[in-house]
Amino acid sequence: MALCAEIKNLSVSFHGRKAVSQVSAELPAEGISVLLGRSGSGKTTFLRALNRLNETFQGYEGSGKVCLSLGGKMKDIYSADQLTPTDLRRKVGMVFQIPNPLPMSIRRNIMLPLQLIPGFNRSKAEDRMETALKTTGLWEEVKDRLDTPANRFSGGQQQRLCLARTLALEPEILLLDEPTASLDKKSSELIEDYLISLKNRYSMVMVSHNIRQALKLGSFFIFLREGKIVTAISKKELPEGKEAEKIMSDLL
Amino acid sequence: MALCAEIKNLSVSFHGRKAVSQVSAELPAEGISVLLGRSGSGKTTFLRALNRLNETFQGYEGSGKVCLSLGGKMKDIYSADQLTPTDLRRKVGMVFQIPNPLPMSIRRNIMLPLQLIPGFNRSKAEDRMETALKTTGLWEEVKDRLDTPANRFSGGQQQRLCLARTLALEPEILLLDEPTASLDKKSSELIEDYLISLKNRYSMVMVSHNIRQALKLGSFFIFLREGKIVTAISKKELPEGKEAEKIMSDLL
Amino acid sequence: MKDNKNTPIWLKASAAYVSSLMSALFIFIALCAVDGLMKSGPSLFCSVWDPERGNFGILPMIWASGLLSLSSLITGWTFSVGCCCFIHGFGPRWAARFLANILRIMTAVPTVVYGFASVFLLVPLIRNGLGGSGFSWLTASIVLSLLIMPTMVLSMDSAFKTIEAQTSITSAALGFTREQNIAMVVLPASKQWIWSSALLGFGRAAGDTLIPTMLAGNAVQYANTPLDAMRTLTAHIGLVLSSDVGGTAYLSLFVAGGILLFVSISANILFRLMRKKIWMQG
Amino acid sequence: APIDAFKGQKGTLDISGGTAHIPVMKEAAKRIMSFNPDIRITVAGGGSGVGVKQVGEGLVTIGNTGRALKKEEISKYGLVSFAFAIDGVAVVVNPANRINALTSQQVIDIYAGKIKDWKEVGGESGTINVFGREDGSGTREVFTEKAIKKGELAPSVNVVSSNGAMKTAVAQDKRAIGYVGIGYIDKSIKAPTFDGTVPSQENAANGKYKVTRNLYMNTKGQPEGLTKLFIDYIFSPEGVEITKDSGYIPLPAGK
Amino acid sequence: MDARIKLLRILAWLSAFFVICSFLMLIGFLIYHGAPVINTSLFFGNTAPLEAITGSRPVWDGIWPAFIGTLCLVGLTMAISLLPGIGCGIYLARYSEGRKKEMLSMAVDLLASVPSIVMGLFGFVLILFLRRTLAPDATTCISLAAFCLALLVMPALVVTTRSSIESLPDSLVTTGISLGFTEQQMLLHILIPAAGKGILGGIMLAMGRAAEDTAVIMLTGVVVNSGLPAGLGSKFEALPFLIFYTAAQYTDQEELLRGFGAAMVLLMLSAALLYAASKLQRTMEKHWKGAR
Ligand SMILES: Nc1ncnc2c1ncn2[C@@H]1O[C@H](COP(=O)(O)OP(=O)(O)OP(=O)(O)O)[C@@H](O)[C@H]1O
Ligand SMILES: Nc1ncnc2c1ncn2[C@@H]1O[C@H](COP(=O)(O)OP(=O)(O)OP(=O)(O)O)[C@@H](O)[C@H]1O
Ligand SMILES: [Mg+2]
Ligand SMILES: [Mg+2]
Repeated sequence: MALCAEIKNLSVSFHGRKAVSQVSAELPAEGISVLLGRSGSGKTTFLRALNRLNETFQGYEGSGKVCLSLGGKMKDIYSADQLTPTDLRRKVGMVFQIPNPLPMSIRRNIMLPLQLIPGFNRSKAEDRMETALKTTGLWEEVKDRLDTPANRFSGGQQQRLCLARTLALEPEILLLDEPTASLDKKSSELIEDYLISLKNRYSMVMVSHNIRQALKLGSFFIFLREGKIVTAISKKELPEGKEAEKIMSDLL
Repeated sequence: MALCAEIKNLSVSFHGRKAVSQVSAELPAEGISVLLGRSGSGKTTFLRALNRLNETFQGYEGSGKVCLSLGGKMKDIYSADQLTPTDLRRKVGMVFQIPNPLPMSIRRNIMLPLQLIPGFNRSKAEDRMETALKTTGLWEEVKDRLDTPANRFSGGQQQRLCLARTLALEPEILLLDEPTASLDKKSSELIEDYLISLKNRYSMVMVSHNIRQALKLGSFFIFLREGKIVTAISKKELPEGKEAEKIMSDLL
Repeated sequence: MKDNKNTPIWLKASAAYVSSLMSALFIFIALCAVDGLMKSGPSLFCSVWDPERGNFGILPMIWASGLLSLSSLITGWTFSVGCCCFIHGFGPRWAARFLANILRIMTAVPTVVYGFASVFLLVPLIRNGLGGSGFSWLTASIVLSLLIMPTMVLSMDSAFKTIEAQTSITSAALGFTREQNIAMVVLPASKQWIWSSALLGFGRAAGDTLIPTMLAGNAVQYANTPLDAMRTLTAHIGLVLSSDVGGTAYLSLFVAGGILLFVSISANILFRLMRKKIWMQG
Repeated sequence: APIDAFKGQKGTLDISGGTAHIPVMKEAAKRIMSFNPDIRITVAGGGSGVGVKQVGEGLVTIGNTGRALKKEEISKYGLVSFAFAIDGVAVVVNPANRINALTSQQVIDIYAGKIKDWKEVGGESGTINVFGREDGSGTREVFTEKAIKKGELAPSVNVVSSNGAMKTAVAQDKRAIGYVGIGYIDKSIKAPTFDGTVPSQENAANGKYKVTRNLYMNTKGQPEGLTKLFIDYIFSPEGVEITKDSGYIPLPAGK
Repeated sequence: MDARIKLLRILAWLSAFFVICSFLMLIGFLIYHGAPVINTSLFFGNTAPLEAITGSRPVWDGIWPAFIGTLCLVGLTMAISLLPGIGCGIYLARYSEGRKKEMLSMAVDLLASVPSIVMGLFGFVLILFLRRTLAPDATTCISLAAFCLALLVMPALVVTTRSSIESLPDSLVTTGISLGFTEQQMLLHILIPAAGKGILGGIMLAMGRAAEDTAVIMLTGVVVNSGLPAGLGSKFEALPFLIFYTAAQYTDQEELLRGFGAAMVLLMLSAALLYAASKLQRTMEKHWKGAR
């Protein structure tokens, strides 16, 4: 089985307090891997370990090895000579749990990261922006307000904006931290469908609290508790329908 | 039927763009009223109209009348002589969609608002803090980290902190903007149960995207679309079980 | 249905206090300047300053004041932005901290020390390296820009700090380097404060007395090359004040004050217009 | 009056004005206050103009000037002057300069901008950097009146605002020329002979060297009480000593 | 894009280089000349230090009175200017709108560009005016100097306070408001502490300025010798003026060196003030955040 990520003995602590400890896992390249666990169990930290974002926080200390499949090769992302963190983060896009638009207009929010990619082309970038906004269902709502500061929009709109921003970057791996948490059912479905359609193009790792959503999207599930992996299970190993839901909620 | 809120012809616009238009509704005092609607439909704006928070945003313009039942009397909250906005906001607590801890420690986050209430008593306040943290299931997780800056905690922890902060203030009316959006099932249930237990003490208005949760908690439902009310429906008028879910998701 | 924030009384009081003091000051300067103008009139507006022969021209000084304050503002401001960038990401962390501390200490370096030390350090350097007497527009401009930098950097810095704290993680996640975050996100977002710090710096540059007195040579002439000596209005005030009472020379001092104020007002309005325009564009 | 006169006196005496006076005033104040701590004497600078203004407005009791009062100053405020010392003003150059003698005509031409190069007066070739003092300064007044005979001053003359600054400028610059009070001359600057006379306090005192000025104390109306005692003290033998030590030539009272 | 960053990078390094080099040169120069003369006799002259510190005997030929005078002057100036300055900054940041805001902020900017010498002149004329009207005995003194200095340092205080409050994220205000804080409480408990670092920057600027300005105090009461300041209405000595005076009137090399010594002392005094202020701010922030 092709892998998208290989994690060995990953430990992360902040200010001396373990957030993730001694985690090893292998995430398949195909389909979406879903992280589940109670609040504070280390899901976000785990996710951030995949794009080296934990390092930007105060009091970080980490050990272990993380390899990601980038450009067809497995690369050790924590070894300096293979990849700079910046390159890594451009290739491994992340959507945050709490929407975090930059203090500028919608348009700039999406265009700016594109501009910084070598070989930037304005009209192509504009296209990408439009596509990304359409995918997240935001286009109709904001197309006449593209130059409004992003923080004036509703919570769900901001969340979708952040998703669109990451999608427009066309990363190789997508990290999604509860991308639909503050969205209504219809918008969630729109995005879920889109994620399914992307399944074959990108590797995706996502956090979800919604078991139904996890089952619908995921093909591999990792359960965390207090920073440790309780179980890692693939969809094939689960029974169909209601029963699966039950098993999963018991595992939480 | 006793009312907790009476809204007449409420319109709110930002920078000349309507967010809520010509909304009239009567919310019952008993039980929880739930706002539903797609992202950007004006739920948060509606909620903010109930504690006059909209006015603090740039470009705000509003009209209409909102009466809340406070201290046993119906009060027009927008008429200056009845209530200052500050008093109003202390009595009408709000939890935000996007967690907004103050940039200080957990303890200070909860204690600071308590300290500013006339007649503050430290040991009583500490008790209230502990109770509130326990209710939100946070106590065990943070009791040895009470003096850590709040923004270092996980998304769900922050959300629960904000809920605890509001609960500790013991408001008369609670406004909840998707309080469980970024929480796992267990934590959500803990909070849901708690909200149910509070049903008889406070009036509550809440936004939820989760129909199951809405049905479980709510006794009155308001559906918004593009700033207007589509339907307002009480639980009694709905059939039981699956069917209700279906009707509701069609209304969205 | 709008909430009129009730302003705490001490804020209103302090705003009133500050504005009344300022009005008193402005009225005082304006009155004195008008008085001076009435009494001395057109004799001030010529190019020769030679009190012994009854020539009281202050035009070259106006020119010098404008030239010196603008040139040092431009260099000082550019360098200030540079320093802010250096502190917040372009430089290695230790160097950044070092620079920040230096700038903080520099606020405490007395102007007279700058002037004093420059006479011994910079003036010979310029004289031997570039020629002239060393007391020149260039010398004063270099020191003046150094003098106004801490003021500007410190007032930009607080905005930089807050905005960087808000955006750095988001930017990192989008694959920005720290430099890119500063250049593309923080800098544009703190535009407003960068502008207002320029105004602060301009004020400091235009208002300084000691540096031009000690370093600019004080010759009353139109300085055309950076190596020429010049006398600014402030230096003129200082020079005349210490030596004369009454007479046209003394009056010229109040007119100089008035002109300085007038120039500052114009520069201020100009700045504001420019700022509005630039804001409209982006 | 000798210092004993201050016995049993009380009060404050504020002095301001000409900076050249400060060493004398300060030393006198020190002796008087040490003798009788009940007396408080403050000494400030500011320049001749400030001295006149402040004593005229009653802000201080003695205002010093490095030049004679102007008519309008006397009439406006009713001031009384006491000249107590002579200070010579000398043309100075950098010690590294070969020049050892200058004539008044050469100096006039240099300050008028007609002579621009040291070569023209017999030095090493190089542009002359001319330094002068601000107008109204006592030193400058003496210089323009007595050294260059009210000759023209080129606008390009650099202006410095004190004797110290002048000294610093000339001591730093091999091609500089300037003028300072004789008391300020030391080994860091050099005073060439002026029209053949060595500028020194002796020559100034015996009248050979003509470029001199008086230092004045001024009061509003005739001095009384402490003020009078102080002025008398300056003219007493002890005061004369102080004046001499400060580098000036004392003048007898009532001149 | 890349070009812009490259440009900025060059600028950043250039600026840092410029500042650091100039500063080190300046400090090196000062230390080279000033350090050898720093000793008790620089401070106290011939007076015994203990007697000088208790003020029982006046100090001659020492900078002690000027040292204390500067401290008093800075303290007095801050006492007069701190509250109104910060208050006005907050007022501009949060409570004024439209024309009023524009006018007031412009006035502050203008005030910033009033030359210090004019400020001193203002004080001088003010005291003349007072003598003719209300208080015939008023004279230039430490309070007048502090008052004029307060005017001088006000703009820095106002502008930095304003900018550090305005750059706080909006959500902070919204949170405070939603928790039912009154305006007053919000300011005291959230905005001012959160903007504390920036405001402190302003205070440092103001203190530095008050400690170093010469032109203002020259016309408003500073003297070459007066002993320790005897009260609010007395004349005083101050270090910057002492330095200025030395630079202008030194007669021999030794005197000049003492000037450098005084300059170094002034610098150290200011640095100590800054250090104390930032220490205080850190303690207060810790208390506010309640964090360890
Ligand atoms: N402060 C503001 N400034 C400008 N426009 C605003 C502001 N707040 C809300 N809006 C606009 O008003 C509309 C309604 O926003 P609101 O936040 O009420 O939506 P919502 O129903 O809460 O959506 P969501 O579920 O995504 O949170 C949106 O189009 C939004 O962009
Ligand atoms: N920057 C940080 N500094 C200090 N502690 C942190 C930091 N980030 C996370 N933690 C701690 O690490 C633990 C795991 O946090 P994490 O954010 O990974 O949880 P999570 O599983 O994402 O929870 P949630 O579902 O609530 O978002 C928590 O106890 C949290 O308080
Ligand atoms: Mg999380
Ligand atoms: Mg919302």
